[in-house]
Amino acid sequence: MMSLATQGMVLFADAHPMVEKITHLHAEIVLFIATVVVMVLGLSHNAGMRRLCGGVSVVALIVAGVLGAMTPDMAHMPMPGMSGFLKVVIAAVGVLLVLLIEGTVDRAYENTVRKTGVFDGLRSTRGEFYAFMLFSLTGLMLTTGADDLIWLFLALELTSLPTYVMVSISTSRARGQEAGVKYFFLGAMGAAMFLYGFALLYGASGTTVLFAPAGEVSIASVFASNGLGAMGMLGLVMAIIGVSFKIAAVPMHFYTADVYEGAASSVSAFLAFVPKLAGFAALILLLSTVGWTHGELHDSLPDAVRIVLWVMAAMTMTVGNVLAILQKSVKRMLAYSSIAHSGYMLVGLIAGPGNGGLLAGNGLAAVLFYMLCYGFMNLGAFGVLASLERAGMGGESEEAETFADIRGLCATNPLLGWTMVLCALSLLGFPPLLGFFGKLFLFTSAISAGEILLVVVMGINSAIAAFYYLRLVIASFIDEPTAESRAFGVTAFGSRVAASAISAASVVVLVLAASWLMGKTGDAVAPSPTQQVDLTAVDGIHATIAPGGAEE
Amino acid sequence: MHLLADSMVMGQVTLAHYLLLSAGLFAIGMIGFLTRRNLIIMFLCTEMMFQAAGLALIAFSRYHMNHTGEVFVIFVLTIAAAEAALALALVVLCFKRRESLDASAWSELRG
Amino acid sequence: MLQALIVIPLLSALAIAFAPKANARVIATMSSVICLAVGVLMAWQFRWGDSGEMQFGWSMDVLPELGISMSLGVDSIALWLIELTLLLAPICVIGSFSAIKDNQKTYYAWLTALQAALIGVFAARDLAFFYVSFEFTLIPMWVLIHLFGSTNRKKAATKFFLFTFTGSVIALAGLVYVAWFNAGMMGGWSFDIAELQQAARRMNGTQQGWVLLAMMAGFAVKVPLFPVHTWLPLAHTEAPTAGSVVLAGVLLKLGTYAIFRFVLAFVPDAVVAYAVPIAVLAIIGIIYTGLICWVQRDVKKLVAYSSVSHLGFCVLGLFAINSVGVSGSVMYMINHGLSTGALFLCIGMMYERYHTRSMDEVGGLANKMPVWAFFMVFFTLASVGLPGLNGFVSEFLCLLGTFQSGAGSMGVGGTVGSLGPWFAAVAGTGMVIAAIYLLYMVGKIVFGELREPADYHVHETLPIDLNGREIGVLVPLAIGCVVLGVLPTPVLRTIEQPVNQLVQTLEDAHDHMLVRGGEDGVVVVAVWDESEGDVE
Amino acid sequence: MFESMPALLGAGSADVLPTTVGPGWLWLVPILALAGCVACGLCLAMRVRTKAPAWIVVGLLGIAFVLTFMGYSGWDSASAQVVKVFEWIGLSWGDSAGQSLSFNFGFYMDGLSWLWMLFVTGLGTLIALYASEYMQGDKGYARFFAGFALFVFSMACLVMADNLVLLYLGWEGVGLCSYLLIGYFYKKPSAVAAAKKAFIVNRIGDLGLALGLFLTFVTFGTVQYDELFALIDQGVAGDMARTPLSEMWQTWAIPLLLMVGAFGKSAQLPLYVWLPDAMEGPTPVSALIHAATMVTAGVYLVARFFPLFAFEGVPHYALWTVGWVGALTALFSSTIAMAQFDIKRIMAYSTISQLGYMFAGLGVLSTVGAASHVFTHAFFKALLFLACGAVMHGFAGQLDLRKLSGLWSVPGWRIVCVTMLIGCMNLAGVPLITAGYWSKDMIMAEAFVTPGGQIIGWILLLTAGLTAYYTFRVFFRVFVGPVSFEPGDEHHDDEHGHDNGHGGGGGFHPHAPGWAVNTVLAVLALSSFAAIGLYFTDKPNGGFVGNLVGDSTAGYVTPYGHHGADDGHDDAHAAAEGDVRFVLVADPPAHASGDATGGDHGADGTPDAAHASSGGLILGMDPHKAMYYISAVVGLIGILIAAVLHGPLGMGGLGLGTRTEAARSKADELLPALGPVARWAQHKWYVDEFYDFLLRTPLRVLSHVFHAIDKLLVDGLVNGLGLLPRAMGSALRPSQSGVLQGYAAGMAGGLVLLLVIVLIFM
Repeated sequence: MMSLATQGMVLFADAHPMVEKITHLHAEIVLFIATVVVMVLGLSHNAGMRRLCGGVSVVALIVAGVLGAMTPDMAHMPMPGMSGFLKVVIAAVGVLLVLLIEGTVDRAYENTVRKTGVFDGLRSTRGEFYAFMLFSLTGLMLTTGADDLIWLFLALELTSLPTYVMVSISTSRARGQEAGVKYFFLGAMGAAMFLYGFALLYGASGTTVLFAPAGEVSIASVFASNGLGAMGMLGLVMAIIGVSFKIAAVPMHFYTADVYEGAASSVSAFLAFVPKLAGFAALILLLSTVGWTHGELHDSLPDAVRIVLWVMAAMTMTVGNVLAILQKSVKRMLAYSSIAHSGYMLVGLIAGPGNGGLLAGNGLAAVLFYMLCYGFMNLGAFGVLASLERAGMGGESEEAETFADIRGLCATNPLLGWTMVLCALSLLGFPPLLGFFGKLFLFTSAISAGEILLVVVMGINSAIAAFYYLRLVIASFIDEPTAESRAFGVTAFGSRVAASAISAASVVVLVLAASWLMGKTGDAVAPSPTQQVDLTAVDGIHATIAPGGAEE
Repeated sequence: MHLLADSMVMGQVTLAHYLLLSAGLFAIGMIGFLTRRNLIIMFLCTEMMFQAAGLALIAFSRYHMNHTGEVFVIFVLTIAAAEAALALALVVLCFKRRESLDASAWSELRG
Repeated sequence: MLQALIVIPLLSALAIAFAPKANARVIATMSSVICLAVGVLMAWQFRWGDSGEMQFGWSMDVLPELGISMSLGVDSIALWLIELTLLLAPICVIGSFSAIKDNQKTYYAWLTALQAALIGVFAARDLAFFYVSFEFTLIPMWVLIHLFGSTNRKKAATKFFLFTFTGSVIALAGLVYVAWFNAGMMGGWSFDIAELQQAARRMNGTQQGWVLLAMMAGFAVKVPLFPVHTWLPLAHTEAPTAGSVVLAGVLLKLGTYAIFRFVLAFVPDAVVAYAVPIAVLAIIGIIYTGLICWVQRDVKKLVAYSSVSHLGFCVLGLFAINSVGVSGSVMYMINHGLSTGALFLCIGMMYERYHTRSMDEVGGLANKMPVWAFFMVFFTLASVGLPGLNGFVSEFLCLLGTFQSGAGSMGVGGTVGSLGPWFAAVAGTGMVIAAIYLLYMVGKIVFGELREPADYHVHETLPIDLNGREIGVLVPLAIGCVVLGVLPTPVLRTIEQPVNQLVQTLEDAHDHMLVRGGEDGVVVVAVWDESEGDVE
Repeated sequence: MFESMPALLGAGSADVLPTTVGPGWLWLVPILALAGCVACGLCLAMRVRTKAPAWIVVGLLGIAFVLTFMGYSGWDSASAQVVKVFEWIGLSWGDSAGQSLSFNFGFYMDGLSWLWMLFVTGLGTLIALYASEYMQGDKGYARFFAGFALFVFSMACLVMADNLVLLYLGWEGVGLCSYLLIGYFYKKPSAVAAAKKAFIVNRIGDLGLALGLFLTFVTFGTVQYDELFALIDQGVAGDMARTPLSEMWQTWAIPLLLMVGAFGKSAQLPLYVWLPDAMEGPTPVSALIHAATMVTAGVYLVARFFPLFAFEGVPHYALWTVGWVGALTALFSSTIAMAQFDIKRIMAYSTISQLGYMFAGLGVLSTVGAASHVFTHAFFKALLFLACGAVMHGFAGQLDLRKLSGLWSVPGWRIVCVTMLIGCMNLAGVPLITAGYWSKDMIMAEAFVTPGGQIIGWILLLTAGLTAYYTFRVFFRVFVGPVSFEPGDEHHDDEHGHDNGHGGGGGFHPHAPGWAVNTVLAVLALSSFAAIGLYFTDKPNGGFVGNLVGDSTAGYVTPYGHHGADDGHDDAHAAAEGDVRFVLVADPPAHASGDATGGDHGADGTPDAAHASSGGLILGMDPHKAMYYISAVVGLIGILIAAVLHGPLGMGGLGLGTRTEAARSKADELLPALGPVARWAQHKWYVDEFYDFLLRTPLRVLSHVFHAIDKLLVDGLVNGLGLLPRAMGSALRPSQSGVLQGYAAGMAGGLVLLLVIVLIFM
């Protein structure tokens, strides 16, 4: 009993920082409130009110974004600014996602309502759909600021659970349910894996606190002083593997194509960004507990972890790319390419923050930047698919899906066509589009970390990727429209087109702001002052590894 | 301190045993997941994996003599409950469409 | 000035895209002519006395975080290549008037955009900007082949794209490595070519070797060098005429220019160590593809293969690492652009009339198209390397440079280097082979009894022989061939300064190697052995 | 280094000609020719159908000849005139020696250049005049003259060049013109093929020349004649250490390489095969390019670089090869000529054979003999060709000597016949009255006095007999005897639109030559006599040609050797009755007792050393004297045999001939006795077939193999690499079976694998 009381005391003693934490969560709180509002609005008998769901979500996201930008740094985190930065990114991409998701559910039902004038709240899913989406985004935001394993676990689950539902209800076709089932079951298995990993991490360190202010016990501090130990290592690796389900990395990638294909395009776009970002944020946090302070030059992860990530990265890129080549469905192809892109980003994780203090060598910044680029270009590509529909079986509209469906898009619909072309080229990493700079950033960081072989693998993979991205360009730009592809018209939901077009524009325009954005990612992953001291200790190392110096 | 001593006095049952049990549970869950075709059973297997982790957490909690692990388990249970709700809803939905709970009935998406 | 050369075509391309169809070729022509005028003005204002310095400098920070800026500037070599590009641009545009009937907007827009990218490559003073331009050339070319090529165009375009893209991504790795190395020394990232050049030279032998391999992986594809040349015949054959002209005239030179600018200047030690294997590849290319030319039935393919053979001389000259060879190579870049570009134009004109390029189907056209025949023979002779025409000067200098290279012990005219008389002698057989296949071609299609395809009928708009417009696009090239053949010295003198600066470092590297003994050389060579497979 | 050149020159021996600045207007000579080419091009472009192009070219070439003559008259013969027009290729990469190259468009005019220029422009003018009639009515009239003028330009560049690179320009330029003019009748596949063959075979030679040029540059740091010959004169390479040439392998290697070029251009074994085929071109072309001028470029090159070819102290591989190849070519091609029926081809083989004489002459150190023969040969061979051309032109392309007979008696053909006879006499070496006799003698005599040269001498002597035979075989069959002819099958109406009435056998009227043709033939015939006169002017110094050669780079050898040095010259002079100024003989000991390498000349070349040391006496006489008689006898025997075998029955009352019809002669009866040899000779010893089999076919097969390799292997590899990702994808695809448990198994398996990895590396 005594101990319990002590523990309680400790808990209460922690209450003060807990309260302080609230100040970091304004954005999440706003989103949560919006979630509730949306859920209620969705049940309104007034069609106009129901239609407000999207608007409210957008407003909430904008507010959340602004609040996120104002989030004070969390000084005890290894990267105090990351959460605030990512919240803004999430809000920005989130807005586009909301725009894209407009009209995904309830279309048939709304028509029925319009005809009959009778509304049954039980049959409407609009409210939940938006709510789930906002929930997921909330979870994502929470993930970025997690400083405790429990928090991290909950945030990750909050990100994922709604998406299971979204996938299932995004389309009334059986494929949606199949996708939902696969996603859910495999996701649960992945969750179990990282949960077990978390348990082991806790076991190894005796605490669930990932990071704490100096002088307090945290997993990071325990690992720093005692080393990982076998259990810590196993726990960390299991956690990494489990979390890599979110980013669709090999070997947890199997679900990706099926789920993306089965879900509506807009939801696929959502899946390709939100869980992926959550996964990368979680990985960054988890890896930060051991830190990139190992190896000969004190700038890499522990060997075992590094090798695991290395294998995963190489495999992920390759598997994603080679499978993407074979696809006939654009959605499926984009799904596999999404796997490949995770592989690229894993390279940045391996590179870590670098030890020269130079932004170009900062792999984590590169990951964040790439994630940002990927968010836009991927959204644009899926958005084009979501914007094209034709009347399908049973009066339900079908979205464009295969290469044949988008043939001659530039001719029939220049806006969407060029959106597709630009996004495809950017995904390919073709200069001077945004994707190229993302990839270049990863290159510089990986080379700085000495991962030259991985860079070459990445280069070859980029070339393989050209096989299928080029097909996308050929289909939409070069090929003549066919009767089949002409059957597809632009969706009634203008916001989808807008979202795609904005993404495509971002792919071009953000190049001009790339410098600023990179600076921001650099700030976001800038180490906390305490750790900066550690880094300065190894600052001199760069001079010695500079091979020119070594020569003399 | 004495709690640690207590746990020593508890006899032969040590942390290692709990961990073995939890690992076994996890393995059984996983194997079950892989071998059973029924969606509900499969879901239960994932639950088993969750609980394996929960067991480990409690054991560690005891071992480290703090309650964080136990708190964690409570959250895990909550999540598991949420997942159960989700799972059952999904299973019902699937059953409605296919009249079957066989997981392999859902393999239209592939390649 | 340089900005204008990039901006004008880009804006024109946009204008073409949005202007009515009828205006497309007008805008394209105007844009290219204005650019040419700017080019002439540039040549006028260029301080030829300081031809080794970067002039018309202009810079704008783009990504200071990565040290990337959009820096422009040209030395005399870049300027000459820009002038070549500018000269070919209106010729390509005007030369396409009758060939392109459908989809004109797309065609001229991309052709014009391509020009901007090409200028960007030559004008870049920043490595990243160079790379961006280098890569960007792919898209317009790809579109041109894919949309306006002949029967097998899709395969050709895709192969072209994938081939060069693969190479250049690997090259990017090498370039970034250099930038990283520089960052380690300077404490800040930069892609400034001059700065990187200084840094790269301080890399040790092994590092330089790897960087060289990575760069060559990209640039050799573009040149193209022997084992990685197979995209070229296909792309050339399928490309529309103007596409082939730009491809042969300028695009291939991007590879040799990049080798000159980055491989030679950045990693001199590795160049010295690798000169022999690369020269061997170049020589194999010269002879092997030369012989392949001889059995072609498709005249365009023949000329395409001949480009591979010819560019072998160019690479050989570069790796002779002496002034004669390198100057010869630079001249080769210009000359090959003129003569081979013109050959492709001639073949295009024939193709427009006969819709075939097979030497089995057409022949003896001198009987019917004497004017065309004159130009065809003229440019063939320029290509054969007939003294008095441009091809000779460059081929001669490349071979002489190769001969001199490493012949330092043989006499006062020898220089340091790793090649030598035997290389020149073997490569020289390429001269004979060139005569064999080019005269074979001329003998088939120009001379002999008139042979025409069965379904031949006179073109709706074009006369039997060349019309004024067609003559008009060929004449400037012919004049160029004669002028550069008779008076190459003014050009050679202008490139002397930058070439000699570069050669000086290469020579130092060579001497340095000798002083260090085999030690580093062995390392580099060992590296090469291990990674031989990777070069592909 | 070069700065110090004048000083060195001043201090050096007198053998290298000092240089003076020549008249600046000299550039007009080639430029006039070029202007002719351009003017003809304009005529072509403006579709001028008149004879304007011909008159332009004749006029301009005439002026060029006059200018050349003026230049020659103003030449002081004691120096080489140097004219720099502009810098053609210039480049420098440092300030010290050998760190720059500068190839000028400039001229180096010494005796050799003047000699060649005189007959090039002179003959050029004459033959252009001939062609103005010969080519009349041809569609490509202007094109022909454009090529013609361009040829003269190129030849002028070749001969006048003051450096090797400009010579190379001329060298390839004449090759080009040869190509264009052989392929003049571009509709004829055989003409196109012949043109191609000529160019390609020449290119092989050119490669040798180019490599020789490179080696020269590397060795001396310059290819500028004045600098180059000054260095050779001093016997040093161009480096700072002034390495003696006698210690450098380049000293014998450079001539070997240059020699390859000379063999190609001058149609020597084994590169002679293009010249007979070159007869596909219009006859004026054959006369000018393939008989008189271009093919002598090789002789010019060797003569020009004679100081290096005959450099004392190094093995004379090149010189020796030149001599032997020349002699063998002479014999070999005359055997072919004996068995041919096409008169133009016979002339072609005789050209090769005579070129062989010239090379043999060079090989036995008789530059004067070689140059003299070039000079005389230029006139009489041009004459022969033009006469044959007139026949061909008149008889609708008929060239078969079995189908032509007795032209003497056909009205309008008398001048052709007479001039032909003069030409034949020259070629056959009819004693005393023909220039050919004197120049040929010079070479043969020299062969006998040169140690090791006796066998060459005998070969040449034998060839002289054969030459006389086949030459007069043509004459006796075609120009005398019973009148009988059938027209050729050349219905080149579009080429000769004006030709009246040919085609049908019976109604055929030969088209007798007009004034221009006759004039030119007459002038040439007279010139060949005039050449004798030139030979006897200043005879002690080798005559006109000898004088010129003496005042050129070919006139001396090296100050260190015995050849050509003043004392050597005196010896030779005394020994040889002063026939030749530069008898580049030496006393035998000079060869025999030279250093080990120098001795090669004597030891290697002569199986019979005793013979060599005998001082080269023939029949106990000095060879120069003896040769007067021997060669005269040999030539006359040849003619006699020709008369017996081919002469028309009775033949002017001499009772020698037996031939009564056009197609057959007594020789045909004797042929079976020779077995297959005659057939082989008629088939040119199957050399073309042999080359086809040995070179062309394998190369062609190789090309196909390469093409296949390129398509299948190289491209296949690339395509395979391209397919690799696809294949990997296909291999991985089953993993995406769509079955939930399969995916789960994959995930679990991956987890286990990665954990194993961790356990390994932990």
